Amino acid sequence: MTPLLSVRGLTQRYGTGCSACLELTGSRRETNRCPRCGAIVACRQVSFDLFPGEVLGIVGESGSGKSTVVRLLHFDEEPWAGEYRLAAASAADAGGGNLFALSPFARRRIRNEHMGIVYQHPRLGLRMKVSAGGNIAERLLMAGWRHVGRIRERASALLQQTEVPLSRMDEPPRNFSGGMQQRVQIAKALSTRPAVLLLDEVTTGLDVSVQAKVLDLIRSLQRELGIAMLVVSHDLGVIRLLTTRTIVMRYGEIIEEGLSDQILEDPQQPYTQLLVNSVL
Amino acid sequence: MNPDPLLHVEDLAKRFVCHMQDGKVILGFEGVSFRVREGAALALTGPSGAGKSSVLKCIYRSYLPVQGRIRYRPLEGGEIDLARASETEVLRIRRAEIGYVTQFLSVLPRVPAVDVVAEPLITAGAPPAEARRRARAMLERIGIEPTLWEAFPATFSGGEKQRVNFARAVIRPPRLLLLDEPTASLDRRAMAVVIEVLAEMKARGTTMIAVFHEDSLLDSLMDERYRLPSKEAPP
Amino acid sequence: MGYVAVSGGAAAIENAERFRKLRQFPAGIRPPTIEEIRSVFHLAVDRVMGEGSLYAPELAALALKQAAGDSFEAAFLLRAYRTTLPRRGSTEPIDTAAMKVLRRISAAFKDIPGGQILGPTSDYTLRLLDFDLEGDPEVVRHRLLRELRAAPAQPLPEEFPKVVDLLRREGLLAPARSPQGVSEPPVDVTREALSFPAPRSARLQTLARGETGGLLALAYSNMRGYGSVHPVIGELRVGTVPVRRRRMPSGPVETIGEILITEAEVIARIGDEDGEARFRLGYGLCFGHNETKAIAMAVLDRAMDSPEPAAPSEDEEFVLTHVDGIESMGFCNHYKLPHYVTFQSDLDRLRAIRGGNPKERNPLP
Amino acid sequence: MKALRAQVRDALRPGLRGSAFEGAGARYSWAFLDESAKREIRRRMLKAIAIPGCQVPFGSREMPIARGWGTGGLQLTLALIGPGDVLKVIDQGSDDSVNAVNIKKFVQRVTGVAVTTDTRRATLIQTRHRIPEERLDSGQVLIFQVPIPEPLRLVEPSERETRRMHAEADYSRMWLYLYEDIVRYGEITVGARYPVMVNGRYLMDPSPIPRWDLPRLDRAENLFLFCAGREKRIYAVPPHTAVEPLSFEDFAFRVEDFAGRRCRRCGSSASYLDEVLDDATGGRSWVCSDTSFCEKRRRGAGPAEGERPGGAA
Repeated sequence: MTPLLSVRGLTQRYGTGCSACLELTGSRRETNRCPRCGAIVACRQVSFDLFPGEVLGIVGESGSGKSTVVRLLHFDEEPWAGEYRLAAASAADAGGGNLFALSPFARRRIRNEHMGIVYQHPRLGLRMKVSAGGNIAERLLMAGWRHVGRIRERASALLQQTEVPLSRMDEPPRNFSGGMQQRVQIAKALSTRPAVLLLDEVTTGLDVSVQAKVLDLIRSLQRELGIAMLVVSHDLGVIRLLTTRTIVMRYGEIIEEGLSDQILEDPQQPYTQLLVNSVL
Repeated sequence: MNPDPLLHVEDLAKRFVCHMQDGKVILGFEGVSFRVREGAALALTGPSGAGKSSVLKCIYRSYLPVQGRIRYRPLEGGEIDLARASETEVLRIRRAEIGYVTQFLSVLPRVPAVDVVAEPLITAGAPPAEARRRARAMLERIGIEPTLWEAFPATFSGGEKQRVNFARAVIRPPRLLLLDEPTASLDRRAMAVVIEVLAEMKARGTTMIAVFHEDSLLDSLMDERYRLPSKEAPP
Repeated sequence: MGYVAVSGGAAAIENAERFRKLRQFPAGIRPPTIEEIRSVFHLAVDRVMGEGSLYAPELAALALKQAAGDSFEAAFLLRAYRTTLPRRGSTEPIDTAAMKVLRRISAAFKDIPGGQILGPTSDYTLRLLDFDLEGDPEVVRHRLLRELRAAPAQPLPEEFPKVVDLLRREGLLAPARSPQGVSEPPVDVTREALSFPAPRSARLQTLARGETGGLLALAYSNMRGYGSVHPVIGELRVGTVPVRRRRMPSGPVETIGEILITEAEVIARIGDEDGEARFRLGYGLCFGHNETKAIAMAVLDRAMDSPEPAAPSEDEEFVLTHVDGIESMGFCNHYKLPHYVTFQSDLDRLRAIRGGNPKERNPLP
Repeated sequence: MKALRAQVRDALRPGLRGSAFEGAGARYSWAFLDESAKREIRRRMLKAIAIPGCQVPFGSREMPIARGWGTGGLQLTLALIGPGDVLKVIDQGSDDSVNAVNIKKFVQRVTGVAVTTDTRRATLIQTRHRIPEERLDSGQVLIFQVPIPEPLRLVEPSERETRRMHAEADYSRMWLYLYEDIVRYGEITVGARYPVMVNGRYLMDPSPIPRWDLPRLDRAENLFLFCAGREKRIYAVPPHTAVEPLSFEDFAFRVEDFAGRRCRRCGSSASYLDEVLDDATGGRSWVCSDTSFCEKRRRGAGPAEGERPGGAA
């Protein structure tokens, strides 16, 4: 099977950096800060594939580099090194090449067309002062939609699908509860029928009952749309519920990967065992 | 029929390294070897703690074996070692060919019983209405009260949960079914229904590897038995 | 008199200018000479030189006279003159350690090598109207000189060590965020449009040309709480420095004159973002004697180095695009120009949407 | 040798010979700007013409008129003008507006060129807020004074960010602004300064001209130059370049509606009209914004009717 998304050697470093950064950081050194120059190696040599229709989890504590990986895949920042391919984008835009080598213009188009993202903080993914419908419209407008009526039809359908009352379509999300903001964010992310959905700690910070609803929504959308997802979370409950395969990250490195049930039932690495045994 | 076994387990071993207990090693089992013909039913036996469930989990790859091979012949031909195959391959085989019933309910929260049971059919492409119809029929057959069909299994009794679990695993008969004490908390009547359903599946060609709580069940359903070797004392 | 007569606009403009100018020649009054303005209103002259970004005291005094004392207008006149002057080259960097000090204080240390030199300042006086100024200037002048001579005098040293050098030697000062070698030719913001992040030379130039009140307002907002700089004035000095240049790239350095400047070095702690708490310097330097401007400039320079800009004064683009007095004054006043074509267009839209319930006229799905 | 130098100098200053400038302001260069400034501005203009609609930064000189009063347009005029040019300056369509008069007077003083109010006769037209009603031809250049060159300023204050948006042709936020406008008011409410796409690539601020004038920018015969002095940007629409106002398929771009109105002076019903309030009666009447056009029609010398812009409602 051809992977939908494939990442090789993804490495990100913040700070001046020196030649010893990679040598002196990582899981073995138990740090991501280079002791020589103070640079942070946020992720290092991260490689994985995401297959069509698959839900892949990335688990790790804060500072493990998992959110950096998502930001890099969403082109929110430039990587220090690495290759990134997207099957959906290869024919149309990228000629099968490394997406990181493309112009920001080309990357923006690929992102808009093929990727959706849901951030932990709705304010990162939504314009709080623009109507909920407008938030969805923005992606459609970027994709060249120029018919207000059709844009609103699509936005309504998405809001319905994500269980946001249509009566609130023309209201700005800043008036909404956290859970509803998250649902608008999901609707926005899905608007252009992306091939990949990136979910970055989407339930962190929500009330437990709201968390459950958001997770149920994501699960049912996944089943209906068969969309491939990358789920980043520190919460093993989220991983258990949503994912089939899981990557464990620590100090910027992948330390273990496997089927999600295997990671949860038979973790191999000391850190993963600690993580699994720490679940309340 | 293909003379080769559907599943050939060779010298399989599982050990757990507990890093949180200073690397203490716990033996799951070792030296396990057996074959299962296509369409046959094999019972795993041995004293409690012999590692019967662990063997099933290794075949399903919920556990990573440390040694040995699990040779499986997929429908599409060829052979795959489930002990070493990539996760993606295992997932593909799991989805298409292998079912697994445990005694513990690990299904999704906040999903009505009927949808829990219907899901494998929907995933396989059945229209949702048709899938639910068949799910209700299955729930009825295994004796779940119609009032519970739209309720969440998390609130069910142990026996009810187990039956929902069972229904979900068999609604779309897999090629290979792994059964880990599927009748452990069932009453006589429910147990009889489960056995009946399994017998039907077996008649239609499903291969089974099972761990049963009660020996009496083995004779009626199982073709062969494999007794796990006794463990040596850990070092 | 309307803005637009079908004809006669030209005549109206000319008469308005005559009317304005007439008020500068009031009956029976001898207006002050340029020299008088230059010496008596020397702080105003300094301010105009700074904001006009041309060190030319006579021309600044002339501009002040022409502008009837309006410092915005005077700086504008000086700038419009400056723009026509040829560029003959740039001078060597000025070494303020070699300043002939008129005034020099530090708020960071009580005793500083070389001592605190108060110099001419109104900082410690009561702001009471001084009726001496109505009297005979010669009499007051002699009295002041006599009193000054009675005070015990110490000869001033030629040079004073820089206070911040003491901190630097101790490793307490963080290095500049964007190090720019002195060999790099400085940007000329009057010849090149600003882009962001701005080179340090462009930043300091823009601030040095900034309008004193504008700089002060932004710097004050930061000090008061919309920002996080808690400044300590490491050293403030006012004095004259030699201006030197090379005629040829490899030729000798020649002194071509001397200018009066104010320099402020403000110290403020930065967070532990690099793992180590240190001080970082904010730097201000402007033409003439203008302490408010130099300090405000230094505070803003430091504020703009905030790692995560939150307040307006910490946003480099915000600060540098809004502190220029000539630009902001021009834009503010351009609203006096007629806008009736655009207003008509806006009226058209407003009437269109007020023409009925819009949701009914254009039902949205 | 000395004669040669003078000859070279004269060649660089094409207008110096025989101009009325001599003696008018002897301490300033011909056309006020020094030659290196003119050269630089012309180079930036060429770049702007080569990338239609793209804002090109330049070292905007400080002028003897205030920032915001046309220093951008004036710099382009001064950098382009030669002794053979005929200059027209308008403000709000009027040749006699105080600011237009002031600018015209200054250019005349530093160059001595001929000036005109007749749109057809002018070779260079500097304008604020209008495009003349009469169609311009390939020999004419229209120079706009621009207050805010950045069309995205409406949705994003930071220049750093808007530059990125232009580079990536990321204009969805502008479209979103228009969408929200429709959601809120049932109409796009942008009056003047309506954003346009140039050559299908750059979003451009056409300066605060009414929507009425936008169709004249599209595939015109003449060159349009835009300059913001305070903001230090030059941009251009070369001849025959597509200029399209942003619009939705179901919410079309509309020009100002003067249905049923006529100019009370020349009777035109197809020109941009100013609304005039009458002191005595409190009533209102309408007059042409383009004074030259109106005057010509009244003399019977001009076009019979204005050319109604395309897309008029």
